[in-house]
Amino acid sequence: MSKPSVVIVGAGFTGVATAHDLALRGFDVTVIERGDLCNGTSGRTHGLLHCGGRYAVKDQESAIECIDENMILRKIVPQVIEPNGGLFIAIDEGDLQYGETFIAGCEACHIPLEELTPKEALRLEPNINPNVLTAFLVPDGTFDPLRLALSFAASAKANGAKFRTYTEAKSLIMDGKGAVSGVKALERTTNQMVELRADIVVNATGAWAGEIAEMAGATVPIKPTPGVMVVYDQRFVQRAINRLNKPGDGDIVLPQRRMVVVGTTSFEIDDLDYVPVIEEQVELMLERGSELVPGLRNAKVRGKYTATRPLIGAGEGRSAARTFKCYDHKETDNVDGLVTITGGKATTLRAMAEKTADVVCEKLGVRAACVTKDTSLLSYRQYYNMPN
Amino acid sequence: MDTQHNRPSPSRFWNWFNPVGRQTSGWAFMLQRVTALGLTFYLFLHLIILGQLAYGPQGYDSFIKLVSSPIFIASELLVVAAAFLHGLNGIRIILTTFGISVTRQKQLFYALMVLALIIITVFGIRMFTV
Amino acid sequence: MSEKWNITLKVSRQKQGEAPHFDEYKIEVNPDEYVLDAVERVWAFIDRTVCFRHACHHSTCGACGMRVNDVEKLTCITYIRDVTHDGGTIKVEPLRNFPVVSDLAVDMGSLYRRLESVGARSVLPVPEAEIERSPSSWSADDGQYIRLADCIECGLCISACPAATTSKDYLGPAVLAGAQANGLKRNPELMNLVDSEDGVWRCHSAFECTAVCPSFVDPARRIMDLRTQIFKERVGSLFRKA
Amino acid sequence: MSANIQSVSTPRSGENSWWYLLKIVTGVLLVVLLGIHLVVNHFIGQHGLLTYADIVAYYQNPIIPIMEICFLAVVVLHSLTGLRGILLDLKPSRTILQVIDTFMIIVGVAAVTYGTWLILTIKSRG
Repeated sequence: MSKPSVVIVGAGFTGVATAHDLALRGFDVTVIERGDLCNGTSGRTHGLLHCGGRYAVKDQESAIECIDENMILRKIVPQVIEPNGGLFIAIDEGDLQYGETFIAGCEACHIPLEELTPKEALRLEPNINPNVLTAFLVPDGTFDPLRLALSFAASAKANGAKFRTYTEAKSLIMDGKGAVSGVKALERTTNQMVELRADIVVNATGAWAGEIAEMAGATVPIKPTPGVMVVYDQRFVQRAINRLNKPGDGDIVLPQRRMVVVGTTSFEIDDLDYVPVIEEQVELMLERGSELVPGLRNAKVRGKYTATRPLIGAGEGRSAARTFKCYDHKETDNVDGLVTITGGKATTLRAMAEKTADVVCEKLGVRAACVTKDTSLLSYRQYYNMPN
Repeated sequence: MDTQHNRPSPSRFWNWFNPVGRQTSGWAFMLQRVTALGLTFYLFLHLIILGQLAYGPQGYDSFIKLVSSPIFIASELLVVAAAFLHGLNGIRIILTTFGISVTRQKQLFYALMVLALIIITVFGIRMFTV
Repeated sequence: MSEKWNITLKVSRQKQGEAPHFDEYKIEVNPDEYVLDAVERVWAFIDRTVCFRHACHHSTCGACGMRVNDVEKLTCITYIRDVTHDGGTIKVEPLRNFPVVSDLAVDMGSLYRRLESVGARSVLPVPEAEIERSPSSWSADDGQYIRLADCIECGLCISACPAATTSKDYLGPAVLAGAQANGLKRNPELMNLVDSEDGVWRCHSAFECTAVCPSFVDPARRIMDLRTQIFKERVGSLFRKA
Repeated sequence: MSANIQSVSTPRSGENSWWYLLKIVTGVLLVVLLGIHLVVNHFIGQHGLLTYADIVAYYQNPIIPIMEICFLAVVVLHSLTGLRGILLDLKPSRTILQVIDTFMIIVGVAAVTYGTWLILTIKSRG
């Protein structure tokens, strides 16, 4: 009996993690990606390994996902993570007031908290705003986006998954009975069309999920919402510094290698493929970021970029839930053979993959348990060590 | 896959001498390599020519007369120049190999090259005026 | 309002089985955008067949290294303003010494494999990162912190190195730097790897690696440090035997 | 950490620290010896050493032939190891490297023998 086959469209975080999960569960997996790994939203994430604190008040489902997945990723892929924790700091009275609900929210989501006096906070992080009123120590972290994806991809490859990069899905192959049975794709390195047949096609294209689903006449309620990030050339802090307040613009300063990344904003766009950086928002990042880390004002901008979040549903920008959804289009649009996974956050990539693989297994009647929680990932460099 | 043109290959040795887009120490490398090849060639030429000495004074002195024309003196100066450029830049490479002046190797290169130019000028004046 | 420049992007093109050539694209850009943005604009608005590698857009992943006007650059942090002028041209080519996958995208496999072979660390304790220009004030117990290594494995140094251009087995600057950062003392088995024909002696002090390194690694300094360490060890062992 | 290190194909020791040390030691000696050689040949007397008679006279000082023979040996060593280093950049196969090495040894020995003979011949003309 041949293995059940799956084609995954998109090699961002969800795509590679789903490939890893399905490969472990014995599927014949092929991932296609129009560029190289992680060239869309995933590559451009700011790299915060969320502890969930950011969502603990308004979006506890996401918060719980974050803290659980945070702990798992630290264990299975330490080679791409700066596991130094984070601080939520209060600068003004409004922040202080938010503190109460924050504590309650974190408790409800089992996010470990340690309250620090301003003095203690400044001893840990001397470069934060000296006027800090109070601070909470949380288990945040930082990761390298590309390498996180490569680690999953390497592990998937080791279990037989194939990665066809620079291969762009152009249309879905329909079997004549209203079900998807494969993908027609353009191999961009040769400019030739290829046909890839599969029992199930997984649409893991994040913010682009609507475009792929539409090829089968299905819909996904996706609202692409970009944000701007600015990078400065000094590592001012060892921990992720969050503003102790409800999520807003420029309220995270994150260390990464020798830099800090300040993010982010939230706006809406029409054209997904190129989102320019809005200069006014760069100014805003400096203004808001320097409230957390005043030294930013004397630092040099090293880079600025936008990334487009795949938000689900009707919520406006920041009020939208940050959780993920897996759609079996048989149920939503009566299109069989197509599953879409989107929404979510980088931190929850493994959980998104688990959910997706569960749906795929159920659809194909495959009984195989998810083991990714306890499977250490290979070195990201192994991705290049294995033939396709 | 026809990607040979961009892989490392002995046939791309001309890239050693391609100065486009390169910077000070890259030029120093080219200088070192060009002078190395030139001086090696000259060394063996020199040894062969000095064989003339074995044939006694007539042969050698008439040969010297032949090479006393300005063109030959100029090429001899070129050899002297190559020797000093190669030698002084070599000192920089040795120092940096032992961790000395690594962060200041560019300044060291300029200083040594100025020194080389002074020495070459002195030799040039001497060779053309006597 | 942001400035607008009209520039020509001259992009090296090559599909598999074809000979490389250049295509020119006239585009309007903001000079304070980066070269990578210009390439992405070409892909998004003019020519969907252009292949290039990119991911993080902020110099942490090392995917977007290219040759820009004949110099190796990490294109996500290279301002258009710094490499051309209004009405000017930017020439973009793939990195040298790596097989071309297509157009500007190269296969970095050899570099990643070699980095793995010397055990180059991807994360390391913060104090071991050798920051010369450290932030004004650091806390006393920074030692407990882990950070991602400086080297982002972008391959610019391999492309710029004149020795790597002919010698396919030369470990190359990034790899030797990785070995140095990993430490010969901690990993004595690295000694035979770096003290070899394809190790530190293939370096001819062109210092191009350090000149193009976008990420503070200073590979040339690390190669020189390895040489010093090797000499100490080799000469020292003579005396120990005696 | 060392457990991570995979075995890679053992590198060929076509070059190592001793080869390099030889190159730089001869290099340092050359800066001195070649300096003397050039100064002597261009700055001694009114015109430098130009005529046959000048050269023969110069070689009568017993230090000079010794120094010149040393100089010859050092310069040949430096140039041949240097040239070998450049050829190694071209990554020759094992066989070709053996041919190169043999060729280098023959040329080196021949050059030094020939040069020594020449120096002694000139000295004997005095």
